Amino acid sequence: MAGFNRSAPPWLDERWRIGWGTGVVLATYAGLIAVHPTSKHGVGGPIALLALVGYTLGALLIVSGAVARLPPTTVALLPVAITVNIVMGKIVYFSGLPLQLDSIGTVLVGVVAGPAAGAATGALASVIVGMTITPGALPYAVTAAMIGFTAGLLARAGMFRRLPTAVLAGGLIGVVAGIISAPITAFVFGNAGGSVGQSALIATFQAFGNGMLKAATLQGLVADPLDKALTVLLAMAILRGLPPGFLHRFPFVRDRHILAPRADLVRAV
Amino acid sequence: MIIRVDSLTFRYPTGTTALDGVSFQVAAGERVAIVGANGAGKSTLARHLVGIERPASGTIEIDGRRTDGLGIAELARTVGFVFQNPDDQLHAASVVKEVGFGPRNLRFPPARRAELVESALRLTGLTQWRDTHPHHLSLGVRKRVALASVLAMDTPVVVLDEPTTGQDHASVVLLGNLVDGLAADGRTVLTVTHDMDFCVEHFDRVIVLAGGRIAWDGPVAHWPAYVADAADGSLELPQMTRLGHRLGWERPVTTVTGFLDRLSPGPGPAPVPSTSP
Amino acid sequence: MNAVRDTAHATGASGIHRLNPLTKLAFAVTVTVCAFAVVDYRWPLLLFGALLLPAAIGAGVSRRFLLLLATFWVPAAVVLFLIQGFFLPGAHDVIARLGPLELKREGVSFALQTALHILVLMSGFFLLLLTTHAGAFMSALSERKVSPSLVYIVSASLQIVPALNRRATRILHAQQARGQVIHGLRGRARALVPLMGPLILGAFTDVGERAAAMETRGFGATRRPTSLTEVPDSGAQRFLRAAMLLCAVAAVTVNVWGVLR
Amino acid sequence: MIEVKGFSFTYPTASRPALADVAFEVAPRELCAVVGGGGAGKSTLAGVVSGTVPHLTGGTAHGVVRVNGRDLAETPLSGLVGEVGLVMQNPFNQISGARFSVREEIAFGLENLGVPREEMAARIDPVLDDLGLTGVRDRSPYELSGGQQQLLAIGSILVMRPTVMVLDEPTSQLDAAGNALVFEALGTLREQGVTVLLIEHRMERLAGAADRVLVLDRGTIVAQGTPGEVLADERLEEWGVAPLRYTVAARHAAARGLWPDRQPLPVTLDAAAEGFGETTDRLARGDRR
Repeated sequence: MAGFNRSAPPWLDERWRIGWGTGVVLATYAGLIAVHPTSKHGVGGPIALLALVGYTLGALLIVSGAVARLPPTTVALLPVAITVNIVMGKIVYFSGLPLQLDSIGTVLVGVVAGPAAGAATGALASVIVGMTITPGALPYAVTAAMIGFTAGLLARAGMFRRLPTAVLAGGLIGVVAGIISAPITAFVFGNAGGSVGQSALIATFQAFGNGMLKAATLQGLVADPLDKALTVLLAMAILRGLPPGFLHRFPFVRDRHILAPRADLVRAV
Repeated sequence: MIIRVDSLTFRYPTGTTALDGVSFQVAAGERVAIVGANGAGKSTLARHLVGIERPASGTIEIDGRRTDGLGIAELARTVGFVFQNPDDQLHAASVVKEVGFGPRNLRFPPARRAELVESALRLTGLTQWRDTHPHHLSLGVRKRVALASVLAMDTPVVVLDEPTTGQDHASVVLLGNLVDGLAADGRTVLTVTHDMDFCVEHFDRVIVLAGGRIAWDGPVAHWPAYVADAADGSLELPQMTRLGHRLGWERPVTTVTGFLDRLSPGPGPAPVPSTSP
Repeated sequence: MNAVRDTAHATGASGIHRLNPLTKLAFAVTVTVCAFAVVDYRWPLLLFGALLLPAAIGAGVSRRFLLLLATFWVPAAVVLFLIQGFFLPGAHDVIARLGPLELKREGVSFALQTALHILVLMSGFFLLLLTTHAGAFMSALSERKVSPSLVYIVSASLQIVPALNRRATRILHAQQARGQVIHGLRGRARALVPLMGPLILGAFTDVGERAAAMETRGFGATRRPTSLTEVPDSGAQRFLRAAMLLCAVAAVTVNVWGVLR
Repeated sequence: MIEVKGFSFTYPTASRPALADVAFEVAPRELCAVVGGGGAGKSTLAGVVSGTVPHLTGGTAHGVVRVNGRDLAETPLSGLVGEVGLVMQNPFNQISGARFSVREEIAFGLENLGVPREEMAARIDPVLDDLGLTGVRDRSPYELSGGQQQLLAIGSILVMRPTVMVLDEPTSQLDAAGNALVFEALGTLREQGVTVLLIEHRMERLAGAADRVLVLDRGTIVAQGTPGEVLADERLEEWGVAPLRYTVAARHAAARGLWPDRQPLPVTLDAAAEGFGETTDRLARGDRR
């Protein structure tokens, strides 16, 4: 399968692109913390641009690196996972429940096919939502990528073998999501643009004298771990319902014993 | 009359007319097959009976009540609808829970519920799978789970959408016996089907749809004459009917038993074949 | 709500419709970068009034364009004014009071600035989506040697979303036909599992078969794929794209340097 | 050309083999049908011959499968592209999703093979025409009805001109007219020298079209031969396969002396009409035994 360029120099091959992308994202985050954007540098202008460009570039690098390494079965899995994110997000949104649950597919892919595939699922899901529902999702691509990446890493560490540790993993994923998304919420969207509940929470934190980034981070740390823990629970329920043999198509989950062996896996006729 | 459909007209959102002035009535205990080419409006008509589609004009009355004001869930007490694709409804972690979903929604008392579930499992030959996750079963068995989950709702009317598609011989035989058994209990069965042999062997009456209108409606024994006249290739006559035509018989036959009787109306009744045909 | 319908069917005869999708993508990126690059609320307003809105009118999609903005931008802008107008940290120049709440000048000006940035970002991408057929966009990416896997994932997602939406409706009907009532918050919450189970399990179960079908049709085979559809392009557009991207890169560089200084 | 020798296969985590000691051959220009009950292993066999099982599913396989002389155990799936075509049971999953119109979807396989643009166009349009899809060529594949999707799935394989074609219940959602189109296309293929393996539930179509029939029951081949030999076998129902009404009628008639002696039980309308024609002639002459 082709990458962006066949004759790319070694420092641009797939593994390195994921590394560079992650580096750019972290550097952007560090830069945003360091400059203390409440200063005169023009909140919303240049700072927002820095966040936008850094995160987008990082996400692009991660996606291009991750996708190039995926086997065909995983490639076929990604659109379904992305679609599940979107459709579930929409259903939950219209059900009026105060939840997002728009990362079930991302977490599932992370667990089943590894961190790179998870990252690609998250980032591309944001791109698709950005292209079809609201461009407001585009800047969050990197958060979604990190959700999938973290899910894959925690799966590799064995946290999805038992339900309690899996729920804990969900909480950790939520912490990562909350921290990474805060600069986007704060600087690009001026702490607006989320759901009514999110906005109200942020307004409360700001009213208590927190800076914009801090308010957005706090909001993320309150809401995301809970949401992601529930997401993981649902993902585990789905994994249990998948037909036996399905998981055997994915070397990551098969060879690394990501999930507890199932006693009920006798092929039913 | 348990079902009265009067001048039913329906258009798709695209503006295409799917049903055009369809009227018919079905008596309790009748077995009615709705047949026609792909795109003739069969499934659309069936979906009106459970309230999934709403008529543009015309009325539908089920068990004496107009369906206009009734939701799908309310109609579900009277009409059980078995969808073509079982995967559109299987969600529970075991077959027995799946089959119990409908009776629970209809708030049957627990004892009655258990009784209905067990009897549905028995009728569909699913007892051995009762604790299996439905998605771990083969398509044919999943179709039976979907069927059982509707039977367990104990509705006076049962509508089957393409029940024999993707089913093996054993399942089709089981399905045929089930249709006969339901009718014997006084329940009304409607089916949408491509399978003409199944249709003549287990149903009393045929409604032929063509281009959204009723092209023919009458007893199953007389229907082949219509198809032979209208021959546009979209409907395939039952095997025995075609054989009868080839032998130059004037009155159509439909089933193996009917064929054998006609072949030799000699002494004694013809032995009833051991299997469904 | 459903812009996917538009992008899958965006057919039109205007000059903007006929542009290479990458030219429109470069335009959307460049106006967004430029809007964020200058701290003056008149600047994004100028970009919107002089470039984006006329382009939408010229392409004959102004109605859909404004409708999408009304659906997505207006609510975000309102929330922005409410939060930052009253609660911007460090603002103290009060211009109005509403009970215990104080509306502050810095907050309003910040909200105005940010809302206009988002306006340009959304407009640029709406313009791209409303005037570009998704198939042409994907073919254009393939021609630029973007990984076939990446193009596949995006294309398939765009098409499976509506298919899965239809399936969700079918499942809801099927469960209601089994007597499930979905009124009220509790009813809807309880309806989620019987809806999600079949929807998600079904979608994932399909993956194995779809992957096999794709592989037997040569997907992922090493030879260089060809393309049935030809995407129009021209020297002028190539030049325009280079110029726009140069402009965007310059704006970013100046800004990053300014921030870090 | 398909050769299978002593082949067994067990899915991962399964307790018993899906196929056990299967052996058969299908020559070029031959249409071989596979019948059997649910869970007999028919779809698995289709996967084996097209190379997706066990390459994609995992599991343990023993024995030899050769397609056009090549051992599939040593041939990667990509090595069979264009040579072996697989039409799956569910057309929704066969649609790649990578393309936005019916015409482009049919082109998908050709694009992956690197066929030049002009040649693609020349190959696609006749296929659309043969399958009656010309009217929907610019529609999205996902907007088609189930039957049309089934035709599209077949077309997307036909266009690649494979020399071995495997079809898994390709007409389940088609009405009589659609069925006729598909079987016509299969007939043309056979004339062109293509080897066809067809899984089918509709016995009548099959009895008229197949050169040979294999019966699978719980993973083993329990019978193979001409349609006339296999489909008239008394044990057919035990194997989970529906007997044709013609055969059932003739069997009952034979028990009452109403089927000509020495005439094999019929599996086609023609054979049944011939045999019962003799009977009715005889009865008309008043010759009653």
